[in-house]
Amino acid sequence: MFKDLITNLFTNYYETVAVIIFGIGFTTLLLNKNLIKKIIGFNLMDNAVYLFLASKGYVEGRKAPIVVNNVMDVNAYINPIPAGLVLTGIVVSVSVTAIMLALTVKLYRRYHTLDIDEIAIISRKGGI
Amino acid sequence: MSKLKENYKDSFSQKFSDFMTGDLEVPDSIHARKKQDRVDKIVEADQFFSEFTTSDDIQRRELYQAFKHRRFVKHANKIYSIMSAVIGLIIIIILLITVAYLPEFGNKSNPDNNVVSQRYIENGLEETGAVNIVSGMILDYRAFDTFGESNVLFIACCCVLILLRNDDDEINPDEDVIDFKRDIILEKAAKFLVPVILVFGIYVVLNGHLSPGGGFSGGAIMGAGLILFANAYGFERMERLFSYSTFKKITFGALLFYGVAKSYSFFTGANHLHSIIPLGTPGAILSSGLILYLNICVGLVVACTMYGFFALFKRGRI
Amino acid sequence: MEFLRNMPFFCIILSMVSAVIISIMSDRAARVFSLMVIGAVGIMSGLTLFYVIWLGESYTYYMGHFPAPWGNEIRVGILEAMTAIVFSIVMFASVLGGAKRVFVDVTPKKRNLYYIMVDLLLAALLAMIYTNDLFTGYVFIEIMTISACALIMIKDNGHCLVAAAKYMIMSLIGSGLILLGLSMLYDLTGHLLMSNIKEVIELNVENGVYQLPLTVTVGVLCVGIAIKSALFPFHSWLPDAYGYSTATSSALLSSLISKGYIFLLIKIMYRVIGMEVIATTRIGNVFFLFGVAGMIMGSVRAIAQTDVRQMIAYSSVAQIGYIYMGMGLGTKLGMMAAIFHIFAHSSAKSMMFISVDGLSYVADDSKEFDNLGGSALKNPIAGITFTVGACSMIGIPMLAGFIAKVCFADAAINASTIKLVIVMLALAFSTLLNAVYFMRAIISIYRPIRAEEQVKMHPKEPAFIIACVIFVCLNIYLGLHAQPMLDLIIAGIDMFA
Amino acid sequence: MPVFHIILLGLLIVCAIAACTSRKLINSVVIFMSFSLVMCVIWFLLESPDLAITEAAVGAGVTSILFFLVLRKINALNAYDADDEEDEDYKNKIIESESESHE
Repeated sequence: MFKDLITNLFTNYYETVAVIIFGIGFTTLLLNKNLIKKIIGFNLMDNAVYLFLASKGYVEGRKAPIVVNNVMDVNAYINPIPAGLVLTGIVVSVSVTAIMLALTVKLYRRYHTLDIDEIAIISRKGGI
Repeated sequence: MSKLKENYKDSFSQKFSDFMTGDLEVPDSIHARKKQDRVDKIVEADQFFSEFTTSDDIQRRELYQAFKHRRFVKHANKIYSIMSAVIGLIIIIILLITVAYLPEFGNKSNPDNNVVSQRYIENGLEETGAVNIVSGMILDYRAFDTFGESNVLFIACCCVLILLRNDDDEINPDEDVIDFKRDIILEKAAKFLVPVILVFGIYVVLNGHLSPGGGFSGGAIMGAGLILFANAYGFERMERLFSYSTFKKITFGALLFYGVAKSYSFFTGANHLHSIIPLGTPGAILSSGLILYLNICVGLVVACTMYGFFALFKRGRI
Repeated sequence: MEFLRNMPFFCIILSMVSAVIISIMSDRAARVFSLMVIGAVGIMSGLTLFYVIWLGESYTYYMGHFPAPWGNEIRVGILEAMTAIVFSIVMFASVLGGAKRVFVDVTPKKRNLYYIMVDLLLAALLAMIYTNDLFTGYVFIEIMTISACALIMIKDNGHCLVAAAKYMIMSLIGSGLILLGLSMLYDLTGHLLMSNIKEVIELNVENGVYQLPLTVTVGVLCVGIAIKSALFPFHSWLPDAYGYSTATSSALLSSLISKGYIFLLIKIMYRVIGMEVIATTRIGNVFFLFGVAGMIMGSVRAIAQTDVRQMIAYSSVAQIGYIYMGMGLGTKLGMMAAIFHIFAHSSAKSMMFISVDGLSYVADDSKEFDNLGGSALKNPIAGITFTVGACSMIGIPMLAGFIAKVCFADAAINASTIKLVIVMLALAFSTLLNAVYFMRAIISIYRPIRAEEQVKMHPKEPAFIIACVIFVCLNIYLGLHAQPMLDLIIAGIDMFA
Repeated sequence: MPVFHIILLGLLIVCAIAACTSRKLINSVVIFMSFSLVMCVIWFLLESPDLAITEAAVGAGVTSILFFLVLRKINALNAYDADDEEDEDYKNKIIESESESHE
């Protein structure tokens, strides 16, 4: 049982790595109080999911989905769907990153700190 | 080790970080005065931006510190960090067990290599006219997602505009001028690089349906070129080429064209009407129906947005 | 008649394109234009409902030239059209009623950006309601999150910025989990379209393959959406976000945004995973437990508040608990009650946020109970509206909240005995708590005005009055005319399966 | 199992952990930039050149520029992020005063 598990994990090594990075990013997003670190954690998390998704489209021995020499055979190219989804996803994560960074700058200007707990307490106690 | 620490001031990383913070020593007296001016003005601006005076600030920080070192809060923090670390570990373990039971990596009989991808690959060229199947897929088969995606960019730009735009133009009328230092190396490099980057970006956008790339990557490259130009020559010069009204017009025009074109395509598709847009010969530059024009629109929007992010972060307006 | 089938598509495209057009308008024009768009969307949704009832079955609509598993698709049924109508009415009244406050709270150059956000929020809501494709759902979840964040932080003060940051962080965790669940689902089935995924899942369950990954995937998706819709243990961002932002934003956030996510979750439960599989994963019991816990804890926290808007915000936590409890019952009646509560709550809660704004205006912008005394006498319309909303939330007969509570009780009778006991106790206790804190609020706003107080009357604003009248009518309609609505909801749920 | 893939994936994990645990913010950002670059190579290995171009232009380019701009705005290019020494002093003071009051 356990041996099977390990063997399977090694077979799916891309997914394994993706899941580990997802966990790291998730923990950082939850644990770290620094806003910049939180943003990095979120980016790691998203990138991990993209890695997971893209590895799903990969097929051993096939080429990138760009038609060459009018060969239109399924066995020639990898699955194009994950690539398209990841492309959309990257745009979303860039946008969200930019917004979070702008929010960080704004909060820093007001509270002179990056610690989200400190900011929350100052804003509650100080009434600002 | 101690030797290393002594030489730290001359090390590359220190210089790099000095360069980034702008603390390079300037021997020239004029430059020094300019720098002083700049520091003064930035301090002024900072004072404007900070909502409360310094003494208030210290008081608040002390309040926080006192709060933070109460025994209860300390314990709560500790418990919270242990809890979240444990949650992270649990999530990793659960997902690892899941991954072990997922379909094999790189196997061609996986569930996702099914009729959907088969049709994309076998008929993609005929039905969309795009040689790059990914481009054809995101801009024709699944165009609604991509329309949503370009709206995400638009809304993100609006959000950053809400957060970082200076409403009062008089407060620091020339922050970009004072914040800008001429750097001869950067200028010379930019002189060569900017045209190359821009042309490469345009190439990637225009060839989005023929080769890897497309609106988004090409637009990001073009945006990077614009950012480099603004960094090397300053915003004042940039504004001659690219002002806020240009930004607004380009974004508005591109998104509106995108919306109208895609609505037409959706409408004809759903009502089984014949679309008048020709697909052209596959492989030619003017082919694949709307994809080329949509790529151009997305490219323009992305380039403007990326440059807009940069300008807003740097000086508070586009 | 055939032309009417295009209406959902027109709704979505109109609201998206109008957001782009607003970006070059002045603020007043933007307000009028976005109100017109919301109104048009409401009318078109009405036509859609009419068409679907006439047709007698749901239909799918290609977004592009390609059929089902290849292109994007939207799906229209009775429930979708009804939700779109209720949401657009609530949105119209919220934007109309809070317009004055937006004018005060937002700096002049940013006002038209506010209406861009409102329009894109509408587009995202509609797309999430109608979509038949999971990835489209994800993209519009992100649009909704970003626009919600913008609606919170557009009022430029510290509380709102902190609330926006907290909201954004929680939402990012949620969307990360949703994306992961979605890609695992794609991996297991090879499809992104809801109906195709369901077919493959049924096949997999029959053959007994991929059992464990499927369970984990369902769990991940549900937790992600629960975080986004502020189910009880994940509600920490909610009170600040609802309590400090401008009135329209609070109304939209509490009544539409969390409900949009819940609607998507219901859709995923029925149309992607299938209720049989959901029943075997026992995720329903988890929802039930957390829902009940949220009902009690939210109400208890609400009693402790001295700020009226914070109190309403904590009450929202309790009401979201009700909805999840109904979903957790696992029966069709429970789901019906949950969906009706979505409507009842969104019409009542947005009404309360808008009317509290009118009340606090006459109390010199204070939201503390001590200062609100007598405000209902200075601003009678807001007072009446607030009272109606509070009565509806407590569950006074003839109002929407009462019907919802009766439905929950009715659904519980058909569930197992343990759930019946828990539901009855929780309903009774929660209603008691609701009555305590809402009655306190009502009594304090109707306290007679003391002689030495100077009376600051509310100016007659037609927009505010119209919004209040719309809200009161909607609530009374939902309360008095509930049976046809419930029948329609049942028909809509049948169309889902 | 190709060795090159494994090396890159290992590098990815190392980068992820280092970016999250580094004490200096600028280090985190630079490491995150290198994470993006490694990702870019991995996209090529997974036969997705579209993603590689996008990741190179966005992840390693524009996002990093934005991060650096923000670090500059918040004067964090030289400062340590976590509890600094001042903090420790303050904590000691609090502990002292507490013990005094108990006596």
